[in-house]
Amino acid sequence: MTGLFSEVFLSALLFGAVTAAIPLLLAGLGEQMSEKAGVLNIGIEGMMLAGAYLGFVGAFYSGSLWLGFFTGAAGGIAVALVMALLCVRIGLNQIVIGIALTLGLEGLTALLHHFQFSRSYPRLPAVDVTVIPLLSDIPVIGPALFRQHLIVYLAIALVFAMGHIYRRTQLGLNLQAAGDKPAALDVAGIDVMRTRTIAVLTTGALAGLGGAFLANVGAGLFIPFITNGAGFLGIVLAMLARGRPVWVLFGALLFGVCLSLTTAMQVAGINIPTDIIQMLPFLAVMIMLVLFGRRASLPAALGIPYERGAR
Amino acid sequence: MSIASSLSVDKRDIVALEGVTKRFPGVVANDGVDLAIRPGEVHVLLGENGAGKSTLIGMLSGLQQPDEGRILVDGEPTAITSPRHALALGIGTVFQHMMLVPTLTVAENLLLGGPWWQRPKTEELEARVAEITRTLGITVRLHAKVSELSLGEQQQVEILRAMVRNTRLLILDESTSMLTPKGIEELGALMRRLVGQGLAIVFITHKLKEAAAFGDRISVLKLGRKVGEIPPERFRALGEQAIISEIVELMFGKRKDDPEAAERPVRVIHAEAAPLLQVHDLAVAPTDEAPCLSSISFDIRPGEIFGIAGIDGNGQKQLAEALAGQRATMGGSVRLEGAPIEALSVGERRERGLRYLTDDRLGEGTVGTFPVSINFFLKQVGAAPFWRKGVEQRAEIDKRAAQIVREYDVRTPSLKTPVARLSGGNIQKVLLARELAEGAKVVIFNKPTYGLDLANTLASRQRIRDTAARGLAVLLISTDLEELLSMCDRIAVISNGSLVGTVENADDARTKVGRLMIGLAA
Amino acid sequence: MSIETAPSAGATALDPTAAVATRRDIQHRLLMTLGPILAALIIAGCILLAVGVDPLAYYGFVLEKGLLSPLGIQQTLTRMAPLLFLAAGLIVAFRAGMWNLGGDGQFLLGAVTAAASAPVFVQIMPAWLALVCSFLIAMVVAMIWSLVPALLRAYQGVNEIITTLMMTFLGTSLANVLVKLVFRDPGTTVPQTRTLPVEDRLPRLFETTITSGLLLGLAAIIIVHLVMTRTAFGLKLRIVGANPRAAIHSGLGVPKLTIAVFAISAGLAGLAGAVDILGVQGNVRADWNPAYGLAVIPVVFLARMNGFAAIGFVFLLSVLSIGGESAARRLGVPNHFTLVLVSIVLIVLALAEYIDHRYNQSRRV
Amino acid sequence: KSIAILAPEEGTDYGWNQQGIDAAKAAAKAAGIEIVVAQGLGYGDVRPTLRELASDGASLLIAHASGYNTAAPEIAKETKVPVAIVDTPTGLEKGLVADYTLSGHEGAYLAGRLAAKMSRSKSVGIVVSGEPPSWNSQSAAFAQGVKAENPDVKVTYAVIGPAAYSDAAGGKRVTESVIASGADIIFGQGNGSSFGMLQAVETTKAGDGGKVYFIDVIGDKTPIDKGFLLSSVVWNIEPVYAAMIADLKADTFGTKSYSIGLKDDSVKLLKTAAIPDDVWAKIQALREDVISGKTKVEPVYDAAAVRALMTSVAQ
Ligand SMILES: Nc1ncnc2c1ncn2[C@@H]1O[C@H](COP(=O)(O)OP(=O)(O)OP(=O)(O)O)[C@@H](O)[C@H]1O
Ligand SMILES: Nc1ncnc2c1ncn2[C@@H]1O[C@H](COP(=O)(O)OP(=O)(O)OP(=O)(O)O)[C@@H](O)[C@H]1O
Ligand SMILES: [Mg+2]
Ligand SMILES: [Mg+2]
Repeated sequence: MTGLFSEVFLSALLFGAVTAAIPLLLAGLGEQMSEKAGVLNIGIEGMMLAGAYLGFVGAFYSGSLWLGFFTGAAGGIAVALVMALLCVRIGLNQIVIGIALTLGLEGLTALLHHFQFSRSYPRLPAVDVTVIPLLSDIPVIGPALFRQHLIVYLAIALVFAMGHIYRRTQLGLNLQAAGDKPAALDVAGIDVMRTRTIAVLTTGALAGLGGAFLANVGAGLFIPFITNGAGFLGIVLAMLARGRPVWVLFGALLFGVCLSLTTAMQVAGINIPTDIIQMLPFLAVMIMLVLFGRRASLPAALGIPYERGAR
Repeated sequence: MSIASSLSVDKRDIVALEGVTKRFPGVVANDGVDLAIRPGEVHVLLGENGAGKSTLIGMLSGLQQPDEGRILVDGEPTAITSPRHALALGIGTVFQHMMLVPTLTVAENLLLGGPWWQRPKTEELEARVAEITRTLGITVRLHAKVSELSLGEQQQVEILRAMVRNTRLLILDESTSMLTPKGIEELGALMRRLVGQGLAIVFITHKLKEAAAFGDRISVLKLGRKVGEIPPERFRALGEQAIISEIVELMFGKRKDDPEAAERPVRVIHAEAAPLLQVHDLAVAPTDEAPCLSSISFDIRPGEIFGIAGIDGNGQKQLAEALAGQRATMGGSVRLEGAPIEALSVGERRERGLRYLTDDRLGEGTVGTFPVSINFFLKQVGAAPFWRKGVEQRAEIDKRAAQIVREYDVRTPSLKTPVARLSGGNIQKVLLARELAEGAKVVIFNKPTYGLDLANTLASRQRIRDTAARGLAVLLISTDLEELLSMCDRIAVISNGSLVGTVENADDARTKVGRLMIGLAA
Repeated sequence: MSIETAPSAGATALDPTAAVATRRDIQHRLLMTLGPILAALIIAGCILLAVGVDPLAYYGFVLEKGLLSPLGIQQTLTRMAPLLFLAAGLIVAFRAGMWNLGGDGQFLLGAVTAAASAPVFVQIMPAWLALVCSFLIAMVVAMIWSLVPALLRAYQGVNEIITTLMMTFLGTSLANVLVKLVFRDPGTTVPQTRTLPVEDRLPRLFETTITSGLLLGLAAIIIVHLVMTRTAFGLKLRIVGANPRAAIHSGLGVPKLTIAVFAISAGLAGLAGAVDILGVQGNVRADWNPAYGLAVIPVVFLARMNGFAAIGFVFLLSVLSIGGESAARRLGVPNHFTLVLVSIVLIVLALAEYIDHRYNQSRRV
Repeated sequence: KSIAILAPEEGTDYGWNQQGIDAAKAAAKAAGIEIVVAQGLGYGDVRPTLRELASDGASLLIAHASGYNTAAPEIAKETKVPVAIVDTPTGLEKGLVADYTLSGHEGAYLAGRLAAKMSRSKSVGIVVSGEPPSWNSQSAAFAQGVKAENPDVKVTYAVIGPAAYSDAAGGKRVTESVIASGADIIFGQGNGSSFGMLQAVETTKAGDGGKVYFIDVIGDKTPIDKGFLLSSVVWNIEPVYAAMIADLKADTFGTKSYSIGLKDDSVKLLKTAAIPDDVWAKIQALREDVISGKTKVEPVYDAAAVRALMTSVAQ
């Protein structure tokens, strides 16, 4: 079995890990933004599905992946708009609306798929990659990491952009205040509703983009329920990351690598039930929580709608 | 008549209220209030708890809109629609409840509100803060997390925030309640300097002496209505005592001399009586927001009131929590009636008769969304006769609650009202009633009268004295030296987590405590 | 997650107007529930029209097949049993401020252990005792499964949303592993547990196909409601939920209460799994996961964690899922439409509750 | 009268559900009776639907999913309406319960022979989205076919994940990895996720830069093929249903298990343009051997056994 682990295969595994990680990363980054601003966004799975569906529709009919990413993000924003309206503006329960949106979009996208694609199952052509000179020549790692679609690099750049926003801009301060003590932000003259709305819409854009990536790059097609719980994983990642975008990246990669590990073990002919291998990433995270379970540092006002002057 | 004169729009008014009315479920918080606020004046707003003072300034700072009446800014009728609008109009407010983000630094809190796309302009802020603090004579630690600051420091940050924003009208809602006498004096001097620079100030307090000392004009609210005003001309013509008695008459309708200077009744404490509470060498580890406590030792005998003085944030809260069992200790012993209790839980200590009245009413003292009635029994859940075999006896609870409400004069629309909807002072009464309930032997009071109006302050102090007179041991933690001097038998001073000295409350106690507080030997 | 006191609650029992007030209150609540449902149906109807289906026919079938026909109502009532247990478990957790989102994992493990034990027990003891023992095992296993999140939350302050979600992913996989590798019925090629014979399952009610699990579920949720609203224990949990610092200050043993909450909540979820298996399914197949937990969460919130209201909403959910499937088949709409319908109903109900709340507040001035 | 078929997903998947529903329709049409299709029912509790269909007067309920084989016989006893279930040969009951255990393992064996003949890299892959018995038997038979044709051809086996039926992205990712490990023919089984496998095959080049081919199961994806479909192990369930209807009429329902196989072409290998005629001819010859019993293909249903087999052939 030694011969199995050729360079090509190893880099394909790594490539697969990255491809699987990107939607989780985008969802996690999005969720993190909402949570920072005090909105527990359980509807992220629905936003991803909207992004996946519209992203695919956009890419398929226009033939342009970029347009697909754009329509996907727009789809996520559209769902986020409903969430922002209901949960931020008028303060409905975030969990009820989040779950309702997820259920609704599961149904709606499946319905649309049924009428539109269930006879033809259209698929997109191969994705063009942006090759980064020199780096892409490194054995194994090079082809896996530096021959990706441009959007992958952008997603990773986004991690650092988010870090910058949170630590170095007024917006970062506003977001944190909106999550920790919205009343203080309000009396400082910043509209809490607007801040939270911006956060939720950004979440929608990122989740939609993640969904579009999943459909267009990850799968190359759309089928019902394609996200398969990726949104909920995004919520877990965001909470584990405690407000740090880099940790979302690490977490997403951990899940991606575990998925590839499953494949690697099977291809190597190691006979372990897949159910057990599938438990690995969750087990790893649980063990980390048991060993290093520090005090949770979630925003104080997470999940609580803000109403000015209420007491 | 002064009220009539303020009705006509005066060009000198920065802000004027005309017939402003605000209703909440079950109460009319403000009822046709007229008010004129002028530059160069400290306008003191007085009134009992729940009179509607905070509601009034809530409307000035854009948190709430009046149901009736109008607000004029610079003579123009203006609807102040949001805090942002209020800030733009030059109205800066320091609220009764802390309005800083605890997880951000002081500098970041001050920067909050800038254009969202910008980098926070820290250098600019530092320069501006340096300039302001120089003229105001205060110091702030710009790069400390707000959660690490004492309440007093936080209040200074809030005042500073108002100043950084070029405020024309500064509103201070009970800003002195957390300050030491020296801090209050400094704040007074600061206000004088500010009005000297042409600012207008609205100053809310329950302490009549402060009103008399720092004010130029006084308005008194009662049950949401404005019941009187002392204009500057009259104010200057009267002496302190005269002003105070006039205020008292406006507020309570009867003449009385300075009510705060009540005589300390001479109590006889049997020196040989065994101490009820003995604390020996108590130590508590430091945390992010508090210093460590080390070798704290004192005894309190039955009937004695033992005071702890000190600037806020020197370990008072940690001491109280360690005694109540809410905070882990690192060593030392605590004995109640001679029996060690340091290993007992909060509930067990309470059962033995140790009571703790917290200073954090909304944070831990009450469950804000629960009805007033239930909050009376928060520490007795499951106890007869309010619960029988674990089942709630609603009639029993309501009966007793109604009784307490009457006895302690809690102003609440109903027993079912969520306790957080009450005014600050009335929440405090709920706590007092709860801790003084039957079975108490040792009671720890942490700032028991903070935020209470005059009548309630006096009533509460009397209750504490009565408590001691019944033979209970009382530990009274306060930042208000007057209060300690008027109540205690002995006063210890806490500084940086240890007791730096204890003095008998005799004639020279004020100077001795004062010396201890600024780090000199008594 | 605040506990709202009802506006009419001011009237005491002695007050002669109280009865009138409650009747009007009930009328009002009915109106505020049926009105929004009607609105939701209209919105969903527009979607149906858009895909060329007659909404009236669709709703006709939903009503007939989910509610009005004898067969339909029996199916609906049977479907409610596990949902009621789950709702009861969530009420405990949510009132105590713990976000137990791990219901599905606890449900499945309860189901698997009940399915594994019952067929063995019936061979060695009377059927009723076998059922009782299986219920107990399911409950205990689910409780143990909740121990990790409970301990982490109680003593380490680790947020339970993360841990329960993780445990639910793990529990789903573990349930599969158990079915495939440990409890597998050797008699079938399909990986599933041994089947509990129909006659050994929970008895059916009267001459119908309704499982007596329904009664157990109703009992569970009513008991939970009464405990949470009328007893000292319930109040303690609500204090922990509404203000944990106040709970510490009041001398409540917060860590122990936290563990108790998780145990009760998970235990009820485990019972939900058991009642579904022992009452209806008879066995557990590999990869079976009805994901009831997710659907029940919004229901519990809409009911404001009130047990009686939750019963009503669970009933509604069951009618929609039973009737919706039938209507979709008859009219050629994909079954996925039921999801859309449920989603719209949830959102409109939430909106209506908000409007009602607003209205009440302005009226109370 | 009428018959009803219950399927877990929509009958538009070019696979299990579509083959079942289309076959039931055809059989009903041939017998001149009405057909009711209940599709997209999921894998949860189907008792309500079974009861309702029974009460609506169906005279046969076809429970077309292995997940329904506990519920359907129970409802049959309760309502006295005959049911047909899958994967339960021991569950027969006269007049009430019939079983049709479908396995395309004979066809999959031929597919394995075909793949081994056609593979340029001497390496083929099996990708599945889950491990239900009917897929297991085909995976195993495929691997046996490959080894029988040429023991030097490497077989790689990968499961996307438990219950990853709709994980199209996972299907694509795993397939790409398997291709990277050297395979140039993929034998794929999986509902929604099989479209992801197909996409991977279409967009990934084999190690030698040439095309990777896909061998499908159960359904016929020719209508949506872009030139990468090598073959498919197509199941034709219509004869089974027709036989059931006949048995029902003859009152012999529930006395035998129905199955499919190469013999009557109810299992057959799909001929596409990608298969050279000489290869096809050899495969046809092999088909005769299987039918005549000269070549024995034993089904392996158990997931652990399949994995053990794969480990042994991987060496
Ligand atoms: N948001 C609100 N909702 C309901 N009632 C309110 C609200 N705000 C204030 N009230 C009520 O309005 C009345 C006036 O309260 P306010 O806080 O203005 O009093 P205050 O004069 O500031 O008292 P204190 O000296 O105790 O702070 C009180 O009865 C209070 O319960
Ligand atoms: N007058 C009161 N005295 C004591 N406790 C009260 C009172 N009113 C409300 N409570 C507390 O608030 C909780 C909620 O009260 P409420 O009557 O609204 O219950 P509920 O959940 O609506 O129950 P139900 O539906 O059975 O009436 C009670 O359980 C009780 O703990
Ligand atoms: Mg106030
Ligand atoms: Mg006050």
